[in-house]
Amino acid sequence: MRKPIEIAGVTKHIGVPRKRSEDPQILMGQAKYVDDIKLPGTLEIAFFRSTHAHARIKNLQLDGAKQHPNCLHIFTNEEFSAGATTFFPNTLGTLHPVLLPFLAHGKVRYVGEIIAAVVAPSRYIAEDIVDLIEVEYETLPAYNDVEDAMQPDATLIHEDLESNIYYADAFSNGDVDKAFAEADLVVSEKIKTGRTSAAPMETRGVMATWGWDETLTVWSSTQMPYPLRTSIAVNLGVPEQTIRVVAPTVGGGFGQKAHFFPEEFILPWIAKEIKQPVKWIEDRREHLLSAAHAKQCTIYMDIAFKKDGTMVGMKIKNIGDSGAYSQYPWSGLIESVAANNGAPGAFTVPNISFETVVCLTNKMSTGAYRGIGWSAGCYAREMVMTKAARLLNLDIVDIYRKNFIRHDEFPYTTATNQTYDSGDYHKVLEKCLEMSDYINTKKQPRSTEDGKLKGVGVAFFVEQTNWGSRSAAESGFPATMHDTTTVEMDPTGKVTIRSGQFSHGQGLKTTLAQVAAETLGVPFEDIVVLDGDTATGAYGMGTFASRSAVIGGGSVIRAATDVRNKLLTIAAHVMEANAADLEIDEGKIYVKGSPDRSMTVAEIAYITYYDRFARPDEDEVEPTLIATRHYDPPAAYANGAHAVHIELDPLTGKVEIKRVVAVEDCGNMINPKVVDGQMRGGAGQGLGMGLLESLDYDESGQLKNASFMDFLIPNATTLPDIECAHIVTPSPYTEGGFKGAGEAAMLSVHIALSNALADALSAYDGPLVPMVTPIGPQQVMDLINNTNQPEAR
Amino acid sequence: MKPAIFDYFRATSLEHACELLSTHGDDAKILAGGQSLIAAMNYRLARPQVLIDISNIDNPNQITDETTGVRVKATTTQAFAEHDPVLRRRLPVLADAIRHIAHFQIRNKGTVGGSIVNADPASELPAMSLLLDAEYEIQSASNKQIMPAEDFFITYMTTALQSDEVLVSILFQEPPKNSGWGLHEVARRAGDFALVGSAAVIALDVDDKCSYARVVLFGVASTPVRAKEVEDAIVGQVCSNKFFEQAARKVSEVVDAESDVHVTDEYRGNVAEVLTIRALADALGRAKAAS
Amino acid sequence: MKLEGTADFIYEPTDVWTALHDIDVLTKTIPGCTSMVPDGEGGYLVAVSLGVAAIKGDYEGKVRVTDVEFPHHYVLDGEGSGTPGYINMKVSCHLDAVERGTLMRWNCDAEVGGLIAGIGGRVLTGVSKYMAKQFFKALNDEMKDVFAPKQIESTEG
Amino acid sequence: MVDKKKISLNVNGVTYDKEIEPRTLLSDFLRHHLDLTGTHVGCEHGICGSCTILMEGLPVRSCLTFALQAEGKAIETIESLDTDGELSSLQNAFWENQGLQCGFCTPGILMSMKAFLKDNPKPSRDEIREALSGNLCRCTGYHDIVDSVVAAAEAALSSGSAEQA
Repeated sequence: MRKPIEIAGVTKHIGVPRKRSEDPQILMGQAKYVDDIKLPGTLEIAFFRSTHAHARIKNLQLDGAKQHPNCLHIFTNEEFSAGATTFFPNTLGTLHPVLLPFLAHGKVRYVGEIIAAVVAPSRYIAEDIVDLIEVEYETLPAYNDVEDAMQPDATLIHEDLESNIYYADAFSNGDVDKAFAEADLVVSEKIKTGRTSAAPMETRGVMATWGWDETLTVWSSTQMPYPLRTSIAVNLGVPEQTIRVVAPTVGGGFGQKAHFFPEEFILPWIAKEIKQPVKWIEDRREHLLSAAHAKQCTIYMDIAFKKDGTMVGMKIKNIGDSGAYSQYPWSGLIESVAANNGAPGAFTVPNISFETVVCLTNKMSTGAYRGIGWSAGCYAREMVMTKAARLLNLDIVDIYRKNFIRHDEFPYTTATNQTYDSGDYHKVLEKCLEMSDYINTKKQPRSTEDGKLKGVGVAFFVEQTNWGSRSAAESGFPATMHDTTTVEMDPTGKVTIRSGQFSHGQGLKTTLAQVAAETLGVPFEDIVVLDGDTATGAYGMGTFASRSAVIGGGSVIRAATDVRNKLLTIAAHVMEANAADLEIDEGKIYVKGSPDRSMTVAEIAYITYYDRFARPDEDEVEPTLIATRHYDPPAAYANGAHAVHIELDPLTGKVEIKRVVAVEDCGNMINPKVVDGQMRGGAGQGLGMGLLESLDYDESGQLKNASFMDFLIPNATTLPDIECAHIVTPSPYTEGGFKGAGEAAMLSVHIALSNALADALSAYDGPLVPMVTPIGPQQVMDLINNTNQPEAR
Repeated sequence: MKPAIFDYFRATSLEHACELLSTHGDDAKILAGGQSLIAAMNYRLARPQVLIDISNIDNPNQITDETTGVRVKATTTQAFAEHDPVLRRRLPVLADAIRHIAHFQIRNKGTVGGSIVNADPASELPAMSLLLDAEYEIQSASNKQIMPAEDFFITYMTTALQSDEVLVSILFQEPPKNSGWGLHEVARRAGDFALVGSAAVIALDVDDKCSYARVVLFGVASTPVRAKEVEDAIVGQVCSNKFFEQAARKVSEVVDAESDVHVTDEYRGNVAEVLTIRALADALGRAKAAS
Repeated sequence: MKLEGTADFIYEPTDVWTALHDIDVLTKTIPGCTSMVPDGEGGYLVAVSLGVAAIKGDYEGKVRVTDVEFPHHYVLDGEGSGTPGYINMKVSCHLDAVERGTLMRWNCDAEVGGLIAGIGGRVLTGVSKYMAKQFFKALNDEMKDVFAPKQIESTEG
Repeated sequence: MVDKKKISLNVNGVTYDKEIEPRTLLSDFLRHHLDLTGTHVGCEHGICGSCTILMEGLPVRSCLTFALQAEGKAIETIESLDTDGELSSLQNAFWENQGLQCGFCTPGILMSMKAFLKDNPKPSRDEIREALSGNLCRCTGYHDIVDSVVAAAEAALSSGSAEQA
């Protein structure tokens, strides 16, 4: 059995910026998203959602609605009382499964929670009927802020718990008190990060139909079709093999569509109940109200420094805002647990203690969004470091260089027991400083002639990628996270990849084919990747957490290597040569050294299927060209840096982003153009999170900006060009030396932005360093005028 | 979300629209560009029972050169007005203001009249109407009247237009020949509603004293507001940027702002002063260049 | 949503109090009020039809007067709902006798929910303030032909 | 129920005669009555731009237009850009420069840029960004889209006619 093909750096198919094979269909408007799929006789659903943040349902009046001539059905918890049960192993200490009933049961806990489902011939009519439903609420106190909800006398959001905190944990490593006692400087800050939404351009959508043959087909804009299929089977009691989940073309997910939402169970249940296809397409207001929110943390961050900038100790309390329920399958832990386990970042700080708290509030539940809790956790650490740098009269870059893990110390296990595989942090930082002209810019005066203030900021990140079982465990989520891929060659030598991944913008139909072409030695055009349809793929966890290139790619390499080895074994027999002397290139198998002695892959494949006389004896060599392999590698830690140049109008607080530089080291790259796309898209979302985005609830738990008019994501003039550069330090642990690259910017670019703001404000005495996100005009003026800052205790 | 049920009538002219309005009365709403109305209907907040569509009347886009200024037919799209050579020559501040409205896709369908009748205190065209002493030609089935813009705006999204009346055209009056203009607004992204905005027009007499001044603020009250106290402080004085800093403090007389998810009322008051100084400085620069 | 304001009257506090609790006066002066009837439990059932631009809504609600300290203080506790959304509010009103008559100080703590909450924003507070001004203006006009203004001794010089 | 109204309009060169409820949005009419699902709907309040189509050559939001308002008008949607599967030079420029990732915003961008390039054959990167500010994209961070529009402008100039786009 030959060792898997070593892939180093750039080869025929790897490291090649190929055009994506999925693009022409999209560009011609032929790609089918959930709402583009037509089934005859499809009925449409609109939901009656709670307008109260915390209330008992005293009296639900459906008669008026049922009298509407086109009202076909209205379902409530009376008819469908199931609720989500997690099948993820619940081994997280004191995690209480405060899981969401699919239809509200007697009580509502956030604005937007589903109370009833109306089925009608069209969405227009369904909404007319929803308007006829009346309900009487008995309002209860609603909590918008975790520090109010945590009070001992607070009203319980879930009566079966003792408090609104449903998870608490503590950790300590090294002698933290001694470190703080001997420190030259301790900086203590309270950081509050804003709540946002991934807000992909395609909102969520589900369609379901119950076949005459008792089979259930569910289309959903999901990132994880297989786990959704298992979850539907578990929660609706339908045999899993009779369920087919199809994620058609999906318009962006960013982690938000890697959850199991109530609508993904209600629609299949209704389809089965009424034996007719039903469809629900989420509108933007519903999306901002009831698709997973993210990034809102209240963090108390204390860091102890020596005069020379060395970090000797860290104390953290991170209170994650879970929202009203535990968003299945990740729960509200996805913020503070991940943040605290990633506390050390790129630094060797030895003594760390942290407290993790996850608290319920009467707002939409929190879920995974690109960079999960690391976005808030890294921001808190880096803003304290930025303030320390100013107090110690150093540049943040000096503190980075002083505390970086050196490239000869890998593999390096951090104080929170994460093992970083490889990297050269100093080299990546210098590349970013040089490309962004950081050092010279810092020397120039801040103010411009037209009264603006210039600023430049930098940030460094270590991104835990390829979420397999071990990386998930290292970031605090002991869930089994491997993936499988089937590689199959048919009689004409064409190859089908059945993947457990699902590309919703990442170009996996191209990148996985590149990996297969490199491993099998067949032309790229002879390979098709099937993903997203549980009838044609292979069981896998799906695409999120920067895992697809590594785990998807790795399992393709393993399965394709098995098929390659079988092919060579059969070819050796047919060509009467020694398998070890054979090579495959662009579909031709030839003897090394005498290229004229060759046969085509198609000829060998045909013989394998149709010529039992020419092929080896079936008892010795199975006449099959198919392999299924799983892959669950240890964590691979990518790294990189961002620099951001801004211009600030100090009289209006308006920040204009002038230049963005992004340097990434994600090991070997399958397709550098796709990696650039991830770096630029991530920078766009990170800068949006840092500058514009905030879902604002009032004290009574009403969302004040439930539309794109007041919930602002970056447009083409918010962002400048994003200048990308790559440094390649292959991972010693993963097939092909790949590392993930999806979430990088969300751990760093918003930090570089706030760093740049602090730099622009260095003219003022202070030092003025923002301790909130986003830094909109109001927050900037509050910082300059030192009004309503989050005051440390 | 999807709009609620309504009945639909297509008007062939503004007169025809007035007839339809008089028969359907309070239940009917005029549909011009629909860029604000349809968004509100899709949100199921606005639920008119009857829509009278004037977007397809004969030659909706009409801009005529008149002695005291430029007359714009109410159904003229914002994009058509933005690119009209007469308007750009005689009313450069209006052309510049229109470019700040949303995005070109919206301006291709949104109308000048529609934006004025919608009367959002943070939008540009109501403010330009005050700045340029606009006169509104208003018609109903039974009568016609001319109303100065100053009397038209009552409060948020509320105007003096009666339910059976239609805005037919707007006469934007040209400021003095050698005047200069300035327009500054703060919006969080290009195309967003202004958080705060200030526009100014000034003219200078032979010895550089201010002979004419108009200052209008938007986004700082329930309607666009003319800062008369600032104007009075400037007229007759020799102008300089330093001088404007002092005069601009008087914007506080007319600012009555609200807070929202983006900024507080206090922010709007402070920044209104900053933008007024900048608008006046630009106007002074252009006035000097013109004289 | 927090709102506050004042209103001046040239009438005695007791007269202002009477007007503020007179159903006929209120029906005529509350903007868009179409009907107001006692609900038999000391409160009133109110129907209001309000419209801002194209956003017209018919609201039905209940109002109760509590914490009565005649004639200087009372709290209006109300809730109403309609297609655009619902509102629960507490308006505490203070009537102080002043030289020219009565100064009324009111502050309102309102919870607004439903469709209007997600998009209303600054329009909501602005329009509510405008409605309050309209109400007090109408109230003053209504009181003119019913109550005698406070007698003020004319001081010479 | 309000009675349906007749509508007749031309979409991508084909005339359609239908009967619809007056409240039917043009976006829903194209997608669900004419099965032209290339036009996408992302917000229904005119901000994201995914629903942008050309009406009489001008890019407009089909989610802020009632189908009845398009009576007798010529509409162009993304399905009109290619010729029997052969990408136009605008579409090809997006493919070459990876001006898309999930593709949901792409139809609205292509229709807006087709009109923009006809009026601005030699745009600067800032002018392109200003023109793109009415089309939101969450995946790309816009850089590769701007590259694609620059490439499309150059291709159109070199092939001599902006109509090629």
